[in-house]
Amino acid sequence: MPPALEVTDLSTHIKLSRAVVQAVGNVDLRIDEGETLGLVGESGCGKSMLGLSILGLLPNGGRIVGGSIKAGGRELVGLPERELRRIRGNEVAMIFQDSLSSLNPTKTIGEQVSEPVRLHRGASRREALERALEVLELVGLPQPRERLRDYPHQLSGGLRQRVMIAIALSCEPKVLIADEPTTALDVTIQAQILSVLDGLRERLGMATLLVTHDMGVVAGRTSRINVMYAGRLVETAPTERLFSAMRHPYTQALLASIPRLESDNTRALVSIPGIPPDLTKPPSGCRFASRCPRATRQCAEQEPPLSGDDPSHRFACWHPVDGPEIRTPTIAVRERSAAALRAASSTNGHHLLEVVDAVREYPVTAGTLMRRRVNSVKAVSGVSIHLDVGETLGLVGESGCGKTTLGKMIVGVEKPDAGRILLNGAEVFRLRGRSLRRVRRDLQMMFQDPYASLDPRMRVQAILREPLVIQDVGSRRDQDRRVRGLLDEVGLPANALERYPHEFSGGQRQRIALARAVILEPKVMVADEPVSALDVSIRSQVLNLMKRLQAEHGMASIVISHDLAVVKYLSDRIGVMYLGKLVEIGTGDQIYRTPAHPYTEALIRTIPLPDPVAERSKSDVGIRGELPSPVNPPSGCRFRTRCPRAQSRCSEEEPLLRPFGHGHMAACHFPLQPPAEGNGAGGAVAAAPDVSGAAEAAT
Amino acid sequence: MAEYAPLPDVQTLHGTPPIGPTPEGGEVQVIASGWKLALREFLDNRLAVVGALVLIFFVLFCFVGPLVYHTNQTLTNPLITDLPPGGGHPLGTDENGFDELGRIMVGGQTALEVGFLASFIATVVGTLYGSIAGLAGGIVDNVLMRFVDILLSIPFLLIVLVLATKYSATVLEEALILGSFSWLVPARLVRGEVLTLRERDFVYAARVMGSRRSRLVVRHLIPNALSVVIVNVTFQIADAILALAYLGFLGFGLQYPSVSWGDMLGNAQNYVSEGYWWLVYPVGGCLVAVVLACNLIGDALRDAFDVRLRRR
Amino acid sequence: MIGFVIRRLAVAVLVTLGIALVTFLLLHILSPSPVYAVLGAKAEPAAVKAWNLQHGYDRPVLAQFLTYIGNIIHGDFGYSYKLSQSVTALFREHSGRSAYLSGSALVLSLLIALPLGIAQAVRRNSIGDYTVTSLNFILYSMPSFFLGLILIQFLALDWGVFPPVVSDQITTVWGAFTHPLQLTLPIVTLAAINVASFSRYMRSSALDNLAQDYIRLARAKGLSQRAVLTRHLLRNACLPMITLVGLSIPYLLAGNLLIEVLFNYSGIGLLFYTALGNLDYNVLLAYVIAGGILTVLGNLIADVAVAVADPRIRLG
Amino acid sequence: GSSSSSSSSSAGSASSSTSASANNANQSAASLGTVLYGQLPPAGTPQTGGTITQGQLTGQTPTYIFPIAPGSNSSSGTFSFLTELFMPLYGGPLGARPQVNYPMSAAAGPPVPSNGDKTYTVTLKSGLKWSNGTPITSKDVLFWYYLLRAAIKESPANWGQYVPGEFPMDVTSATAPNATTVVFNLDKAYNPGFFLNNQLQDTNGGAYPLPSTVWNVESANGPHVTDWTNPAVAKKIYDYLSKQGGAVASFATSPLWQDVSGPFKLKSFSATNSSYVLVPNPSYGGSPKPVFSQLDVNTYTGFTSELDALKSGSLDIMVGLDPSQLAEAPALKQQGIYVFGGPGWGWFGGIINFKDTTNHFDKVIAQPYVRQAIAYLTDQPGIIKGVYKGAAVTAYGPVPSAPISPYAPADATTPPYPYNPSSAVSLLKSHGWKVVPGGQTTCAKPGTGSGECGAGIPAGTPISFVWANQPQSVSTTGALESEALASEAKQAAGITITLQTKTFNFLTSNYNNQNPAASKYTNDWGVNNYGGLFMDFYPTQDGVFNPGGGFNMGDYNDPTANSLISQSVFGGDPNAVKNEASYLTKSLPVFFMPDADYLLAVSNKVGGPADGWTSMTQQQWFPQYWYVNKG
Ligand SMILES: Nc1ncnc2c1ncn2[C@@H]1O[C@H](COP(=O)(O)OP(=O)(O)OP(=O)(O)O)[C@@H](O)[C@H]1O
Ligand SMILES: Nc1ncnc2c1ncn2[C@@H]1O[C@H](COP(=O)(O)OP(=O)(O)OP(=O)(O)O)[C@@H](O)[C@H]1O
Ligand SMILES: [Mg+2]
Ligand SMILES: [Mg+2]
Repeated sequence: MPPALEVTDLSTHIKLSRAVVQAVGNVDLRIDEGETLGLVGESGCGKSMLGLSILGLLPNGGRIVGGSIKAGGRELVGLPERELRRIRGNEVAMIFQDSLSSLNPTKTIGEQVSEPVRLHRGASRREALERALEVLELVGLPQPRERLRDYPHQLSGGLRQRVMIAIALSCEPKVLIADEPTTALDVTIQAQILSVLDGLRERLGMATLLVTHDMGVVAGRTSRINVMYAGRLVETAPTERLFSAMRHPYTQALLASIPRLESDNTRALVSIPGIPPDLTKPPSGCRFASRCPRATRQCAEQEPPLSGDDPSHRFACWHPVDGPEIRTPTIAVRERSAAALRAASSTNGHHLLEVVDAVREYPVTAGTLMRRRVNSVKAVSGVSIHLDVGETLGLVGESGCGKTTLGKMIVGVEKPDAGRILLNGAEVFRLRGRSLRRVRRDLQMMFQDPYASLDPRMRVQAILREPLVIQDVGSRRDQDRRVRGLLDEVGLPANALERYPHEFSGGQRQRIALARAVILEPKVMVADEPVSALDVSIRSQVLNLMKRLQAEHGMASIVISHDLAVVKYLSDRIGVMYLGKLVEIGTGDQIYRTPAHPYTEALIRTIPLPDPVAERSKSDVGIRGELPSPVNPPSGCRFRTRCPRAQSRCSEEEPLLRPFGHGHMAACHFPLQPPAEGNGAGGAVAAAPDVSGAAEAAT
Repeated sequence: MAEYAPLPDVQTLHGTPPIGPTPEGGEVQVIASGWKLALREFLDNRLAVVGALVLIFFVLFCFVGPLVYHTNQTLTNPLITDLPPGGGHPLGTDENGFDELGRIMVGGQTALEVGFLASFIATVVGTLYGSIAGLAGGIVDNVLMRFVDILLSIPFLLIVLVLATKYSATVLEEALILGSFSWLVPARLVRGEVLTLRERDFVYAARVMGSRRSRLVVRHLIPNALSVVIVNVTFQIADAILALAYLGFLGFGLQYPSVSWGDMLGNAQNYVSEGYWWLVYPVGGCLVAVVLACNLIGDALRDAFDVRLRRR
Repeated sequence: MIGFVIRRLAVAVLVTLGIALVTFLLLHILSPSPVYAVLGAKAEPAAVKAWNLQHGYDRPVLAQFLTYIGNIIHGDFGYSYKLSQSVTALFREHSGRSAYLSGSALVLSLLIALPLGIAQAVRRNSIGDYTVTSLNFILYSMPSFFLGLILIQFLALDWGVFPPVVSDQITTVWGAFTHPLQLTLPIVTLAAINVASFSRYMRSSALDNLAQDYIRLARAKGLSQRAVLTRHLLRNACLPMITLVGLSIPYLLAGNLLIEVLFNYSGIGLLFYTALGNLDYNVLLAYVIAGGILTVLGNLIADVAVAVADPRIRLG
Repeated sequence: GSSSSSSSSSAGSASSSTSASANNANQSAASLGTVLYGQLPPAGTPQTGGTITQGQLTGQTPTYIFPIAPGSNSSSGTFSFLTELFMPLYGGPLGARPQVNYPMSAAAGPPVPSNGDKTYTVTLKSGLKWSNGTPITSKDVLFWYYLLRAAIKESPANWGQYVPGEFPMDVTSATAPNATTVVFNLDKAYNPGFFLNNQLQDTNGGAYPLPSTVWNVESANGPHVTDWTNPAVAKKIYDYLSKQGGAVASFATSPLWQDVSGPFKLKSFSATNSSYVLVPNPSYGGSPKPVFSQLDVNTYTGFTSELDALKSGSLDIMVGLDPSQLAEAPALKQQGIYVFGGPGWGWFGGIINFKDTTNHFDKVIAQPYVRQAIAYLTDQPGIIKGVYKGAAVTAYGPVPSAPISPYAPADATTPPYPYNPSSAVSLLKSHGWKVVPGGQTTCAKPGTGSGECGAGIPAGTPISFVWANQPQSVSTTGALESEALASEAKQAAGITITLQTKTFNFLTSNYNNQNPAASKYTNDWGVNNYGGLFMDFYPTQDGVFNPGGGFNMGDYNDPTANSLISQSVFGGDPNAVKNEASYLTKSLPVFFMPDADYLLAVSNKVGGPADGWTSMTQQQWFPQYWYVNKG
């Protein structure tokens, strides 16, 4: 019996107006019935093009230039369009990454799901709708019958992704290509979607190609994994083997560069220097050579073939490594500078930064001339945190829980509707004019999207000097000197000064953004999702850099991320937010090892680990259901609608933060561990948590 | 362990000898600068290149042409009016006895001048107005934009007639007239752009640094809104030249001895049916060609700027 | 939705009042009284004075404006001294014809522009696309009267295919309907210019949508190109067109001035043109106000239509 | 007659070898009383019945049907329409001649003066009938007279031709001694020519007998009243009729207008575009009587669309052509379309603003020699050829060289200041100006002595002023002739004429010193060339060039002219008006420009006698002269 899908020596090029992107080069691939093959690689390495080649849906200018694709033994390359159409959606189906733009905004869910059935099965409208209902149930869409008439925008991201899966499955395809099916989703939803996919594969016995850039995603869900780099397959192996005994230095470095929850955050992450090559003019030899520590002249001249003693584990490298265990990362610089320590002692009893009961609600308005407020988005609802000199506080939570809003309030660009923000005991929003400007110098922010936060029409020189100019620091010469010094510090070449932001890679831009944030030597830096827009290999570079700068400049920071591992790596303490509320706060270890709030615990559980054994042993998906709307948050405990432990009290009474240990607090009526003695009903605690920071504990 | 620093020989092999140690963040890939990129994208657009060439041709034709091709364009001569092409007048003569070819050159000069000037005025006024509305927001914005709505619904013809009461039709005045009603569109555009820019992260970033409002506007909002404005300028030129034709059609164009293409085309309705084709088609063709060129260039510029912004 | 419409109508009333006021003031600048236009250049001062007194043009502008607005509220748009008819009657007679002309041009241009734009987007950068784009640009860059003149010259006078001017006997919409040849040229001229701008928009809108993933998903379902275009692309690509068409609604009644003048078709545009010559105050005012109302109304209709066509938009 | 046409062509050849082609086209037709441009349609052979289509222009369409038409409805379309339906007391012109045409008038002859020109007796033709069969009597004239008085009492604007103090308010009593005689007693003596040709006859609507037994109602179904001599009753009747008279939609349906005395009855009238259809009135008592069966009058937006329609065969008679359309005349001839035209009775040119103080223009232009210099710079023959394509005649004073009128002075056709730039230059030089051809001429010798510039003109004063025209799209010739003059004045004599475009209404209402509201514009204009003036058959400039006159837009004020005008109106001398015209020709109250031909085009489908066609050059058309050609 032929494999469900077999790709041999496939090459795909995309012709642009003045260049040709060699998107996929000589790729082999084979998936058997019922098997899931993982395809991993960084952004731009050709994963999607590979998937699209299989379906013959390449973008304009795209063309398969060689190789063969066989589905169930039938050659697809060169098949007339009419024949191909019969296969698409019927025998081979595909799920795309972005569920919002992948669903037709003006057609109902029912129409869209039933369309392939009508097309391929010749079913009547009614039969097709019945079938749609069936598959929607299958993918776990709640109340599918009611949803048939909904439009895509009425569904949350997770539900839309389920609809996408239902569309793909409606004709029971033999091969399913899932192109980053969870990338745009929160971890909690990602876990749900992945388990749906997994369950369906088992039930329907499809061959699945799971495309992702996240090693954690493929760890638990695949039997074999192909690693792609710059259009080439660099390694293919059974999942466990790949994680435990990879041979390609790229695979090895990729895995090592991922921050992990259980790892020691005092050590630097392994990072891969440089950036992936440009596929319009790929290097002649091994494509990884320029970033590879083991590269030799041979690597640069000759391209290594995909080979290996074991036919199930092949790799393309002249100087293969032996499993992940060879390196020990260097120890991070983690001493407080003398100045910082002096500063710490001079805060005369105040926390460096204090946020007291901050509330921010965005009005939902209607009307054209007279804007009437009809409701409000409760973005942040009474959050109190504090921060001490040199300390790093992490904030995690699902998308939309108010992290960014809180960050913006801290740096003073968003005014709280209630509550106070105090810097060194002085209320920021009471300040005016000169003193306000002076305070701004101490509060800096790094934004989520490194591109959007840099003015596209300014040169890097001007971008970096701008804070100094605004704050009127030093002479022009001083400013230039400082800019140069910092540029060097963030690891950018001097010629960067003359260039515009669009000429940099994502990682480089984030370095610039970082340099700009620290150039004023702020006391507090808020980093909003500093690495979420970056590729895995670049991410560790930036994380290392951030860690180093934090230490060297001795500033306190608040790191915001939806990725608990990133937060844990960078921070001393972690606050967990849910729907505008702080639900738990404590040191990284307290949060990770002894979470008190069920949400924290579930969050930890849903994070996909780049470890096949650990991933496979996970029994459930963590959190069920979707995040409620912040416009009408649930009464009482906001998490109760998704909480397995919820009882009637949770809907009636809002839980307050209670201590669970030294600096560890959580807001839950039914915590996972008993609260600390003596502080039972801690109403006062929530208002002014006079618990000293856990910075010392971490060092 | 430092084993992850790349081997120097690999770098040299790639033909890019590093100058000093490679920085940690990697070298900057030297891509063309923003303007160059836009220029390249622009040159890629064949229609736009044609447009640019046409425009250049007409600028030369109108401004350099008269230096080569000398004709009387000031003293009317009733005895040689409306002559058909031929005999010393390759395009015939017009109703004043002026050589039509020379007239087209003179008329082109003013058409281009008025077009450029009017679009400049409209752009400056529109940009200021739009950015004030966009920045002020709230009720001020609402009032300002409703005013624009109101003005937009009043017919051009009526406004022209009203303006014509105190108007003596010089190039400057004509440009002012056209500018004074065509600023509405750029005002809307710029306001929209400012509204989106206001919410962009880099503006927040500048605010975090403590930037004053004036600096925000001058250093960030205006330069970034500029591409919208620049694109609009070319369309404005096209529109102004077209509007000149309508003004001419209504008889409120420039006055003798000045003339613009619009004025020359103004009597087209009579000329066509009377067989004076040489007074209509050549000048009409020139006008359409220049307007077309401006439109093509504007379209290509918009695409070019778009691409640059898309490239993240 | 109803609330939305009511609120928008309230804004419309305000904007319309603004339009009326601005126009009123403009006309006042033009000439405080239309008396010389009405009585002629040789009018005796005594007659001028009497006429102004009789028609209220001796009062302060604002008082005149308030009276005017008061009359409008009672449905009285005044009287045309030159045409000896009430403005309401004039508009009643002329608007249908204008609506027919612009309406059929609009429908015709949509029928052409929508498929054309999509075809261009699908075959972008092909010879065909370039040709159509260039043609569109030329039409778009042409003064409408110039295009009309060329059509008249060649199609009507030289080749005699169509009549050069609309016959005077066509005084009703029905008459226009039963004599299609008569109105061919004006409709074609108007439509050609509309097509030029519509298909440009349609092309770029279709391009935007073609780049969306849902098109790829539709292909991945195995739909044929035609089915992808008709079932998925068309509706989405047309959404921005709704607004565009909404914006051209004012022309439905206000009529296309130059075209009506050029083809001797007495609609509202021509009425306005004549009124300009005569300084027929009340006709001018009514025209501008009607244009303003239609603009606002067109926007409103477009908004509602978009909301109906686009499930993502809810009006509240 | 022949002398006038030859002098016209000699005027043409005086300066240049112009008018060669124009002369060929010009037809010397003494019997027609005018110089005609082009070729009249041949008389042809009349056929009984058939339909004729005539064009009219938007904006000049009839808007009023009641013969006491207010100023607001004084368009040539309305007056032609009225004379088609109602028989005037004194109709005209006679062919192109500005004289009463008795065959189509209700009066049998001119009013007979008595009592030292203070009493006038009008005698009606006998046997005239309304279409309902009742005879037209002197009562009907009185009925008109009383309604007219009521109208003017109500507002002077209610009758287009009313001049304060003149007819009918100067009538102390009007009586009808018998069925065909009406006697008007006036409060002062009037020149008989003036009383007939300016008061009872009027190009802007004169006297009409009105059906006093039909229209004597105060409301739609009201009773017929007889005491309409009572002003209160007359007012009520007038109010009702004038309201109905403007109700366009009911023109063809209202029973009021079914009773007519003119050659036609109204069959239908479109309220949409004012197109209308006429059919012959069998009881018409004038002559000639129409022989065709229907006249369709269609409306066009402009000359171009009208000509297009003519060419495509959907139109037979086009009224009004733009001179620029003349180039097509030969091609039209091939198609059997005759283009012809003739000058109107009136004068054209730039009205001088004697109050404009900009650049001391008021003082400069007050000097007769300056006006003469500018007249010397005006190349009328050249303009006629180049701008008017030959379709105009020279005009150097208020009375043009054509058409022929018994009131035209002998010197109307001799230019006192013929085109001669060097005369202009030497005239200026001799008055102390430093003439810089192509540059700016300035006053070098201020002072009032001989050889000096004149009173109130300081040294260095330029001759520079604004000359405002209508848009070229509206009046091509007006703009072009101004351009020719401006070009010549600059080039030859260093006089700066700055051209401007303003709308007709703006020019007439705001560049008008008689309008108190326009005082803020007084210094904005030097010359207002909005067009000119058509005159009554008796061409006195009363109200035009005397102080306080309604049309004295530039405040011309010359004591000699004032007394001459007064003579023309009130004196008994039949030659008074000629003296007046001679003086004004020399004193140049305005910058006279050529008198444009009114042009027409007629398809050979229709024919008619010459008088019918020539009368159309006076913007009056009498369709009763036309017929469909046989064959
Ligand atoms: N429509 C397109 N036109 C031209 N080049 C494209 C197009 N789409 C992708 N490419 C190029 O093809 C190469 C492979 O892209 P592809 O989308 O397959 O990468 P990917 O591995 O799926 O990345 P990601 O994780 O970002 O989705 C990249 O260099 C990309 O720039
Ligand atoms: N300017 C705004 N106007 C209205 N609502 C807003 C605005 N900014 C944020 N919100 C809403 O406030 C809530 C919190 O937003 P916030 O950006 O703080 O969340 P977040 O935790 O940073 O999410 P993410 O991970 O997606 O960045 C969200 O529901 C968001 O839609
Ligand atoms: Mg991809
Ligand atoms: Mg955020």
